[in-house]
Amino acid sequence: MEPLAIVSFLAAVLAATWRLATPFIFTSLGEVFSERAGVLNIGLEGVMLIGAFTAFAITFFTGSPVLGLAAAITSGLACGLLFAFLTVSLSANQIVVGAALNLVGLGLTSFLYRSIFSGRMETAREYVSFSPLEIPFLSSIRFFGDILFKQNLMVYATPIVVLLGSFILYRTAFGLSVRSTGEHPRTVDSAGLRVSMIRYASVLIGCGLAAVGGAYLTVAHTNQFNEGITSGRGFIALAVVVIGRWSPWGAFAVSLLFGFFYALQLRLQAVSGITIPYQFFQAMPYLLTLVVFVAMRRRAAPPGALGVPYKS
Amino acid sequence: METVEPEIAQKPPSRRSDLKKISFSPRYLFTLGRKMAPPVAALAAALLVGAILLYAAGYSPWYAYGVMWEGAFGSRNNLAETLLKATPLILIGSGLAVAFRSGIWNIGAEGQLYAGAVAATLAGIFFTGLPAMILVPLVLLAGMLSGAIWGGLAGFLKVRFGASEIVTTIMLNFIAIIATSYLVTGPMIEEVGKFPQTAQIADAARLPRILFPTRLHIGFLLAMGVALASYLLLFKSSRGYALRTVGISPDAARYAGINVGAGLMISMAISGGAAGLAGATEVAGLTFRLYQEISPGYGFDGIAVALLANNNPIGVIFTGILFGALRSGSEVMQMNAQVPSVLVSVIQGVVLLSAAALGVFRITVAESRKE
Amino acid sequence: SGGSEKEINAGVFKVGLLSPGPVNGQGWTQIAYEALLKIEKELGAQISYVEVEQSPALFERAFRDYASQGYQMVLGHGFEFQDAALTVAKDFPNTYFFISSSKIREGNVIGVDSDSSEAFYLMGVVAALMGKAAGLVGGVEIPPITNAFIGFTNGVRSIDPDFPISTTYLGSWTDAAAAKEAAFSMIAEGADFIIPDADAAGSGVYQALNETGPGYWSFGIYNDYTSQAPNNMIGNYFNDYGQGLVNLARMVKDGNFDIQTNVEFGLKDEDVIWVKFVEGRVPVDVQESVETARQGIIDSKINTLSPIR
Amino acid sequence: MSETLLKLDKIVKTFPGVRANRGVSLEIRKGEIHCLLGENGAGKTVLMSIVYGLHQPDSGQVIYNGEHLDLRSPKDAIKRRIGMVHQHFMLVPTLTVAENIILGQYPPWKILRHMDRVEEKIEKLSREFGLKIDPKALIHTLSVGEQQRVEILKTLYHGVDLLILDEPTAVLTPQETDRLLVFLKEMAGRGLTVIFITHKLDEVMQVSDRVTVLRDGREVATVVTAKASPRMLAKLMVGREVLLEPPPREGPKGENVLSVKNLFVNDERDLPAVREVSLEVRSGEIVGVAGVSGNGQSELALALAGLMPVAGGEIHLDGSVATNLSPRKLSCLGLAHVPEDRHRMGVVLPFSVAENFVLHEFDHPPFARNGFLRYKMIKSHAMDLVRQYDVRLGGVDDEIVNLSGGNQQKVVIARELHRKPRLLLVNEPTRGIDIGATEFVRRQIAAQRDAGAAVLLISSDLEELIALSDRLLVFFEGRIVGQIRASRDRIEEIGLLMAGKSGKDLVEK
Ligand SMILES: Nc1ncnc2c1ncn2[C@@H]1O[C@H](COP(=O)(O)OP(=O)(O)OP(=O)(O)O)[C@@H](O)[C@H]1O
Ligand SMILES: Nc1ncnc2c1ncn2[C@@H]1O[C@H](COP(=O)(O)OP(=O)(O)OP(=O)(O)O)[C@@H](O)[C@H]1O
Ligand SMILES: [Mg+2]
Ligand SMILES: [Mg+2]
Repeated sequence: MEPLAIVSFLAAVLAATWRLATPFIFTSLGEVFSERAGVLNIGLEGVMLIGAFTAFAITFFTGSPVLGLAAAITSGLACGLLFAFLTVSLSANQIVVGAALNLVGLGLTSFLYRSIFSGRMETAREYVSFSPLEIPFLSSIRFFGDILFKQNLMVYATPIVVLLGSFILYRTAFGLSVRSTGEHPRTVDSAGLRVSMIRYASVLIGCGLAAVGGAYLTVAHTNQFNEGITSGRGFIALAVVVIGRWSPWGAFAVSLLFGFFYALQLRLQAVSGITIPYQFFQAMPYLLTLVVFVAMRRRAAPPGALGVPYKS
Repeated sequence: METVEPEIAQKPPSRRSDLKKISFSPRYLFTLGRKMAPPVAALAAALLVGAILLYAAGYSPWYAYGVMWEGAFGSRNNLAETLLKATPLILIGSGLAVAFRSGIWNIGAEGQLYAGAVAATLAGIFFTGLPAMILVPLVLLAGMLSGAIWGGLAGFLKVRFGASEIVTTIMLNFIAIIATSYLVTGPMIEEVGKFPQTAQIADAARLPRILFPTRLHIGFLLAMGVALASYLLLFKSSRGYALRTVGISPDAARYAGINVGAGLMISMAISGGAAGLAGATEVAGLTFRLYQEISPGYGFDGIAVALLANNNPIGVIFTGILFGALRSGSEVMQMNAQVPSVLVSVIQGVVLLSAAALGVFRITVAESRKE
Repeated sequence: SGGSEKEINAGVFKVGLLSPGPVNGQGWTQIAYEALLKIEKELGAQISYVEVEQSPALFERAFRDYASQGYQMVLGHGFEFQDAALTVAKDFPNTYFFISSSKIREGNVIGVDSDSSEAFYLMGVVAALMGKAAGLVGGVEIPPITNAFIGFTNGVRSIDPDFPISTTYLGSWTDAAAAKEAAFSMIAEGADFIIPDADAAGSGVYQALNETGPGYWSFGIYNDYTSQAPNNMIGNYFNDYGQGLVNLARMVKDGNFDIQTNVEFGLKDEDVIWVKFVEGRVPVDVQESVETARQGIIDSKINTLSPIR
Repeated sequence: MSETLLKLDKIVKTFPGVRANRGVSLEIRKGEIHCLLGENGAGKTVLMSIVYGLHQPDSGQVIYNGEHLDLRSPKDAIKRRIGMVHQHFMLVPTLTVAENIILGQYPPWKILRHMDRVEEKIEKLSREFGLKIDPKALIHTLSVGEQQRVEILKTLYHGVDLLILDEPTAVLTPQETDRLLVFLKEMAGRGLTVIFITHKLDEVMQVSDRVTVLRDGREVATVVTAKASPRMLAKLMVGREVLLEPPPREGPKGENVLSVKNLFVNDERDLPAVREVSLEVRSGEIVGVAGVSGNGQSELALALAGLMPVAGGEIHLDGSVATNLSPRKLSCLGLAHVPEDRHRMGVVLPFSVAENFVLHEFDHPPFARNGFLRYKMIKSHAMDLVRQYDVRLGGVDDEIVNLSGGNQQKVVIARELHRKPRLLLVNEPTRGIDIGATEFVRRQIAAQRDAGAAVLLISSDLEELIALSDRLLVFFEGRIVGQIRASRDRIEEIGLLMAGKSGKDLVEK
């Protein structure tokens, strides 16, 4: 390829990267908070699905993706409340409750989708979603402008949300208490803070953002719901948190990395005349991510009290 | 503890002392009952939630559940189908119980099941000619080994590079499933028809059936055996003592002269092997050939099954059958009451949730003080 | 359960469906479900369906349950149901087992295939005449999909041997987001005709075109999807599989099912498979070449599945 | 200074299965240093946790400055200028000193600008009170002593009238201990009131104005220190005479059991921790290792026990090479090891006491036969040892976590000693356990010596070293800087060596 072609190729792939990374960014950022507070939530997949469905349903009936998103967040918070109540107040095993959330998320959304939308499949896909909006001037930059500045609101939001998240985590009293709770809850307790409150808050943030990540799929990236539309993204997000060393910007970077591998494999498949079996491309994102992870020089240790319920 | 059931008393004395601990003496049944009480309550709660959903969606809960019960236990055949679904769950669940007790979070049973299914199929296709006496064990062994290797890989990455098994097993799941899809659409695709499926395995490779005319095969007995073995391993053997020590406190384990790395590898291999065995029994017992989606998520249900049993392999037998019954019952429920079978996932999930709420999974002081 | 119901519903015409996925998922699975409803409506049959998770282990059981409950006709909606049907069929000689997208015929197990390759051949012709490059987005690599794509390619080649075609498989029937990005990639690669065959995920492609704007074309697959990308839809490929099955079911019901081979719907069955262009999108000359191709196919002068070098 | 600051009235606190406090009453006067004495599990920590708001009493009253206190959480205590330094430090290892100190100070939404000002304030305090510390340092990089300084600074930063210290000296070196005691007296002079929990009678005598002795959840007496003697206190505590000096060795030293030549060991961060150390321990003698903690003693112990790789040099055990052998092999060669960190290494907390007794031998006969555990054997074995070493517990099936530290330690000692080791490696054998237990443990160690074992004793308690050892090796920065006959009148010198103060190394036989 001559340079020009390469540039446009890159630009296109990068744009797709950003779009594909967005659900991971939201979800993993949230999980960073709850794991930093010592709560491991493997139920992200389920929460994402619930968020995705709620956003879809509400948008479908109200015609407003904004309302849909708000509803999704609410549903996520509801999941968080349940999760926190069980794991924090009743100190139930976090893995158990997470696994349960996955089951409920899949079953409930599918069940409701059938009960509410059966027979309406056609209409069900016709509503406005967050559509791409052009940023004046910037969007007219050659290659990149056209692509990097013609995304939808939720995609643009990602760096801002991550910035905010990292500010809260590292620059506020709340963030300090979150980081302490995940490492050494007894200390937090003896400092007169309520470990349970901090964990509730962090879990709510986690599930809320996971729901946003799910909602993105149904009201921004596409405008439709399919059963199991998240197709494993919740689990990837879980891995992203670890590889991203439990830091907001780390999660952001790793999400983009995975998104890039995914965009690349789709693009390579699209290049006509390539005869390699498509499964090789499909496996690429997971394989490369795995390799990157294993090869990583400095891997951070997980929060000291991760997964351990606290009893004063 | 002295009341020993006759048929156990007949066992050779040497093994008796081991077996007695899990013999169904009244006292054991009593403690068992105490153990089972909360899960039963959890199930009740879950069914209630399900009923509410059903009612809200305009179905008759009574009728639906009636049909579901029928479908799970109503006839010899339905019972067999329930046990058939329980088989892979019990296999996977017992393996995961070992892994979880050793403090390693193997999320990769699904991928390990696929690895096992692939190897079993290969064995079943290539080694025709061999008599069943040899071929059946060979096929199962192949599945088990390849599952163990796929799981052991994650164990190796953890021990050698300190790579969190949660990450590696998740990735290895995706890779195994995609690889299978490649094999059945490419190199291993059947000659005739050219559908994305392998040729059928040799007749001699198929698991004998044990309950005519149903499809129930010895895989089920195998699963019970594996559960029992895992139980003895974990709680009655010195190896199990070592694994549990590793799971609770690696430092104490090293101090005790236990090889922690080996422990992790072993438990990953064991749980992987069990999952691989599940893949093998699916192929050799039911499908007789490999497809793209050989498992409807047994690997993930297996996690729930193990946890619901508080990582006790004996408990896994019960929780496995429970989940199996829910699944097979729900299919019939859909056929005859037209209730979407997805409802079952909700019920299973709520079973877990309420079990958690009822504190089935007790938290020891140690955990709560561990810092 | 079987026993009791037999008495109750003696004499009723009962049709069962084994669906490989959610019956309300768009595309493939939906077709069978609508067929079932149609059979219920037009023949007053008692219908029932079951979504077997994608696990062959469960198929045999579902077949057996239906047959033992006296269902006269059971449809396994996908080639993967073939083995199970063959096993069960022996024990239930007076039940008809129909298997979608299969070419089998053994006693009462009958493969039913609606050959998409013919319709896709026509789309190929249109693409080659009107476009610069084509992209095909498939769900999973299975015969119905690969055949359709072969048909498309043959159609293209019949016009322009080196018209570029690229193919992408998502490895999923539901991941619309991936489908959308796949379409974007193809657009970036210069394709202006992009056609999905990916079940529910497929509509991600239409959304991509809709966002990219006019000048990029696609066909609705199995149904009218014009509403999803009003400016991009050049036509719709209708596949009223349901109608075809109704025709078969009627024969079964009236006890005069006398077809000796497997069943294969094609452009020849005009009430089952047809392609309809959106008003004023296709120039007359193109329409004419399409028509010639259609005739050629019906008179089986053209083999849409002829292997591609 | 007779005015009452804190009054505890019939405090009762029970935990599931345990009655920690059974109606304790107690008066603390403004400006006094008040010691709390008592055996393990006597209820000291729990009682103080109640004053600090960590636990709420089932019944009884806390009266502070004449005001009725109903403390829901430590916040309330901190608000009333009550500070507590916990036995297990309450510090987040991954955070800086400053972050740890302001933790919980501000409302959640507060934005933490100006950490620099916080750090200034901390520096000012540390200068004012002579508690040197770098506010920017990460906790896990600090020595135990420094960490304790941080704990104290925390309370000063919040402002404190009543300071509670739970076994503060358990982890300190003599120098650090002296510094702390001096500091406390000085603070008391400024009007600070101090409650001081310890197991070491000499400290009590040295620092306190009054002493209260607790026994199984009740106070048995409160006495003015000036009118008390160690013997009497010990008697009050244990209910009988105690003798902390075990009988001296009878019988001659034997042959070399352990010999170490030019040993080098690196710590986790791979920095040299033990440098060119050579030493010998002969059968029938106890060699003590003195040193400020963090000078390589822990690494030496771990290396000898096969738990840390040897970077250079040689270890010989009974003549055979023991360099970089696995713990398993070493214990076959006759090594027994009482580890420093009981909770992390010595015991498996959720295991039963019986299971803990076979931590090394779980797969040997008689406890295992062809791969299977034999619980009958394991239990009877446990019962024997529990009887021999009088471990106080409900039953051998109890989870060991529910034993008090002293009894946990007895389990470890029993497990290690009953194997009749050739080389006994003991690290901090009596840290944090009461004198009753301490006396017992020391006797057992001496008994091993008399039975012909070679004993290497590492301890931060100089008293203990002198009471038990024949020779003392003084560690400084990973090197042996001195070898001294252990005796009371050399304490000065030893202290100097430990602080690296003496010019030249000093060696004597
Ligand atoms: N959180 C708790 N839950 C249950 N029991 C407890 C708890 N805390 C303390 N105990 C029990 O209460 C009793 C008193 O414990 P406490 O810690 O006050 O003893 P102590 O005097 O501090 O002993 P030590 O000298 O070893 O520190 C012990 O038997 C202990 O097992
Ligand atoms: N949450 C708890 N549940 C049960 N027992 C507890 C709990 N917390 C503390 N204990 C018991 O109370 C004892 C006293 O607690 P503490 O924290 O003072 O430890 P300790 O006894 O002093 O042991 P060490 O001195 O080694 O820390 C502990 O050893 C432990 O056995
Ligand atoms: Mg204490
Ligand atoms: Mg103590």
